[in-house]
Amino acid sequence: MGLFPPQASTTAWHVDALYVYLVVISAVMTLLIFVVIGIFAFKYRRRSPDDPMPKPIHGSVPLELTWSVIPFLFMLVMFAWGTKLYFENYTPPRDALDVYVVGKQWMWKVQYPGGQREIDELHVPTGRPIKLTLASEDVIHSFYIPAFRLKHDVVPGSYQTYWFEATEPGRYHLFCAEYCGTNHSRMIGWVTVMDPVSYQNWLASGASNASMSDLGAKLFEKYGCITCHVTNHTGPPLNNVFNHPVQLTDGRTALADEAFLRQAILNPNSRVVRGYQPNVMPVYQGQIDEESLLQLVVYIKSLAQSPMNSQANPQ
Amino acid sequence: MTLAAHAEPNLKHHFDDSAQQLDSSTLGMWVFLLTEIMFFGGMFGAYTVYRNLYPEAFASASRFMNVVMGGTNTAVLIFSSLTMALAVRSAQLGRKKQLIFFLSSTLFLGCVFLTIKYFEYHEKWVDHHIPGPGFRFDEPQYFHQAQILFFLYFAMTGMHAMHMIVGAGLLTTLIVMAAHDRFSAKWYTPVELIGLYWHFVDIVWIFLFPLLYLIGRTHT
Amino acid sequence: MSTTLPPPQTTERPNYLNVDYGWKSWLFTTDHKRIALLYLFSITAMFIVGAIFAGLMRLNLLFPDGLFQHDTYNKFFTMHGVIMVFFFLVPSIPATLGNFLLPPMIGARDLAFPRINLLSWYIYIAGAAFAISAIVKGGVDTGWTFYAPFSTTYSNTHVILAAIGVFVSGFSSILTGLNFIVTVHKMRAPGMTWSRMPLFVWAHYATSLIQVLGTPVVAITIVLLALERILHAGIFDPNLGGDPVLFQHLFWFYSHPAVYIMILPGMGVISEVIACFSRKAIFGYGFVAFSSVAIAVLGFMVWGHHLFVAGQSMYASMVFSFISFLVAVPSAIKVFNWTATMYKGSISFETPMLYALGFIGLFTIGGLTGLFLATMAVDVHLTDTYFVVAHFHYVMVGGMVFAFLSGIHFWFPKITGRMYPENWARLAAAIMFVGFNLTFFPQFILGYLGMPRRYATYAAEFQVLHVLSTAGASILGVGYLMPMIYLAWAWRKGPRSPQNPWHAKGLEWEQSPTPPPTFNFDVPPVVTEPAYNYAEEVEVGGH
Amino acid sequence: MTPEPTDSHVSHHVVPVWKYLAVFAALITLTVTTILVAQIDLGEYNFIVAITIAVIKGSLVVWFFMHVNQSNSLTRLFVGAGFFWMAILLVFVLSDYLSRGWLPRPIWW
Repeated sequence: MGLFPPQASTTAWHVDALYVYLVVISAVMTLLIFVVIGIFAFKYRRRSPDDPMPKPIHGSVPLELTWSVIPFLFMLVMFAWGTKLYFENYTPPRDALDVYVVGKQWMWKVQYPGGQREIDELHVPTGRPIKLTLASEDVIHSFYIPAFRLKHDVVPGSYQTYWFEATEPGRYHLFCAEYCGTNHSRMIGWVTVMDPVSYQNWLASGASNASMSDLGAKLFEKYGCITCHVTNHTGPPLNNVFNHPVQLTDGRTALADEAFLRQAILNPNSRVVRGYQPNVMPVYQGQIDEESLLQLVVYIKSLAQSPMNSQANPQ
Repeated sequence: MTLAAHAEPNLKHHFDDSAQQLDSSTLGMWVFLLTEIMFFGGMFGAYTVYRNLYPEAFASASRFMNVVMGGTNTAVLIFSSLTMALAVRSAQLGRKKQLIFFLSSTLFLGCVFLTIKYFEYHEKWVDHHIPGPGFRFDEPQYFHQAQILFFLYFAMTGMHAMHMIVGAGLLTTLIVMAAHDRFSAKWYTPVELIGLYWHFVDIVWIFLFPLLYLIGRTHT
Repeated sequence: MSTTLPPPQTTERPNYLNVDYGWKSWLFTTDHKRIALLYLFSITAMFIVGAIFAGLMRLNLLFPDGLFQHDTYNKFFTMHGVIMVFFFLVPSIPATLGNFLLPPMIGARDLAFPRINLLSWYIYIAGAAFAISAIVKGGVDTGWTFYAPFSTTYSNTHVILAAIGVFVSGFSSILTGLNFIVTVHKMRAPGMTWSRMPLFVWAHYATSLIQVLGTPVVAITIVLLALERILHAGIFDPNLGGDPVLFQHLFWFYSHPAVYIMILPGMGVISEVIACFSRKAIFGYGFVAFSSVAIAVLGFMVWGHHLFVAGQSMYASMVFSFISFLVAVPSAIKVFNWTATMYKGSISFETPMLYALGFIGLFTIGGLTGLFLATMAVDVHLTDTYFVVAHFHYVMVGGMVFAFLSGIHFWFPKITGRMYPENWARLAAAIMFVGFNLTFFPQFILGYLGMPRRYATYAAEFQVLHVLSTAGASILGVGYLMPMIYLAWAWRKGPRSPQNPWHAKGLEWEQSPTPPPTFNFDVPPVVTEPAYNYAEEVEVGGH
Repeated sequence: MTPEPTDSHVSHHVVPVWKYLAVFAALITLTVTTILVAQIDLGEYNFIVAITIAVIKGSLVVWFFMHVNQSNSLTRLFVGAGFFWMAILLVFVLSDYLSRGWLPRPIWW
């Protein structure tokens, strides 16, 4: 086995390159220190107990500055490079395919917008950016795919996201990286990267009757959301809300992303849309599990893209 | 290090003179108060974060803080700080009776504070505002957030009250020591140090009071 | 220095060891030297317990499917972490060598508050008792980091007992730090200015600042955690409106600086040893001294680099990343200055020096791999993998433990009045160096390959590296056992040490008898020269 | 024997009683003020006013009752350090919470 895990995402290359930069700098520094110490240790070894006392050298400010500034310049490169890559890795492109993941002691539940579901498996095509939306049902987990050089903690109470674009078809490890209890080391699975054609076939073979947004629409009726948000307008209309800025009663503006929608369902009064009353919508915290919640969110997202619905509500 | 220096009765063997000993004790107390700042600082940090996350809920929950009791307690504690400062002054002047009077007043005021605190806690108990399984809140949408505020309220005021109880114990010791003529105008370090501690506990309350009782009161 | 000392005597002169006998003379002592020894034995006992857990972990990891139940393994690594961090590493050098040497090094008769010093040991023992009782009652499985909401809601082990142990032992650490700060400020001998203080003292001063400022925060965090576990009021529980990331912030506010509590005193030891065995003043004294303080201050502003993938804001992460690189600079300054100290020295290679050289090498690797983890995009891949495990073991074992052993050997004659067997000691140092690298170097590779930490079982392809690591651990274990045996032997039977066997500079060697009397000095010391003034050595004591 | 400047009796000045009473009066006045101001809706300024008054009150206690006005610079340094470190804690923790909602900008390089 080599020193690198397989490179299977567009970013893996970049992370490896930065890693190699770090290894080279570190190796040079380490060698430098080792060699210099070795030379000094040999050259200036005490040959007999009566050797004369060496002359004291109290230091040199130029030297101190040199060995402070030069390493720091290399570190600035590490900082800039690492930060750039980090921001890129956590800023999903707009055209990314969505995949939704729920972590639960001790399994990963994956949902695709088309309604396909898997446990401890993730299937993705090559050549398309994939955006993961991560939620946790219980404790903190971490969705880690070494071949993509990416992970992110899955923090209960919030949505965390990251994105990647797979490059090499194959099967890769999927690990939970944040300790989550007894079977933490069994909370593992596989990521299968396929070429786009096989991926379409795979999606078709696993297709269920209802897509995520269909399921969400059912929940929308079941929980009575439809009454206020569509029928009698006591709640803000939800068409064309997703990914748009929303004016709040406290004067602030928020972007209605997935996290906002999640919060708006679970704790509606934490941020109230301007023009609407607080304490009208019931609190759904503890009433709805993460998978269903994702379906609702996906449904609301779908409203933003459907022209028919947006006509129904000019906003 | 002279023999004369060691002849002083309250001088510990490893110090050179009483000046060094007093300096060390005072600095030690200040360093201790430094740790106390950070100890409460952790809770102030948590408070700041949650207040920032849930301003509405915190405003709603602070309706249930009893400003009359809290305000009275603030005044009581400030008054006790005054008597403590006067106690230190009496010690400086070597006035034993005055010292005992002011220490006792401080202790009494401390007990008044704790008594009022008890009634306040009791009120919270009656209203089911103790965080945990029995917690109730009249605005269900703020139930959880309000519970966090009450959690912080009890953690912060509870820790503060614990410091008060320790302080009361220390004051009692001082009174006994003073009654036994242990202090003089030349040596009254314990009075001085426990004074610092008492004032610190006062300062913590000075910050707790607005944060827990006042902020967000005007919110409707 | 002009003070002449009596030649070593055949019959022991009165010293802190023979001044009194019996268990009472130890358990009620206020002598900082005796308290240091109480600490030394206590932390060694805790180290052995922690090391046994480490051994069991390595045993489990020989096989991809593990050897023990998952829960059992989870308890192993938790107890290993809790004990090693809070009950060995944090008190290790400060409470033993620091306690013993800080007063004589600055010319004081004792620490400023001897009774508080003893109290801190009792508090430590009380904390340790809670931790041990948590083990005896069945252990804890949260990891030493106690992350919420797992620790508050989901774990059904003895979290509260362990938490109380950590909470209580924290106060022992605070009191030690407080004592050191006041002692350094107020108890220095005439002429012992700040710029003449040994770097060991500077390092301990910086350490004490962290102990005093950081520990209370983790203490209150642990209290909140325990309350949350009892009440389920939601302060760290997202289902009840709390934020689990807040726990991580408060926890790492202490626990990252705590890493510097562990390494700074070690750096102090290394400065003393390198200077002595090179017979040269430390190169760039001022830079080394101030770098300790810089590390202590900057170290408080970097904790967020533990949270790069935890849901922390990207912008906050960026700031934390930048300051993490900044804090690497003073560490690098130290390494360069130690190396430069050897230049044109007169270097000899007794055991303390071997450990010190080992320290420089291993700490360099440990420090540089820290840069990998400060680099955000690389940290995303490496965090929570074995790379992190390897990194902090290079710093804490390769750094701290090596420095500790260096110091223990260096001052063994001072402490006991006897010499240790040099050849055995050198052999042990070599074995430890080999064993250590074999244990932890493969873990860097494992980490980059993607092996997550805290896994009881793992994918078969990682086995080779795990077997190597376990093999190294068994060598390391032998290495650890050797000093325990030969030092115990030497304490009873070793040849008597001369007053200053290394011809070292410093008040503790030159003006305090070996072993020191109860108040450290026969004649109150006066300092007239800077530290490490080796060039003007007057032969003292002698063989 | 200590090399630093020390003042051997930290509170060698006996402060006249009227000074303590004046500080006390100021503290009580400020307490009443802060309670009264809290009844008026000033929006976010309520918070600022309350904290400012608390800081003033705390400073009065530190400065006069705790005799920092008579203390040496070392004591003042430690008092300052306490508040500085608490500021580190609050500022850096808040730096996360306040910037979490920021949108990831388009990459600017």
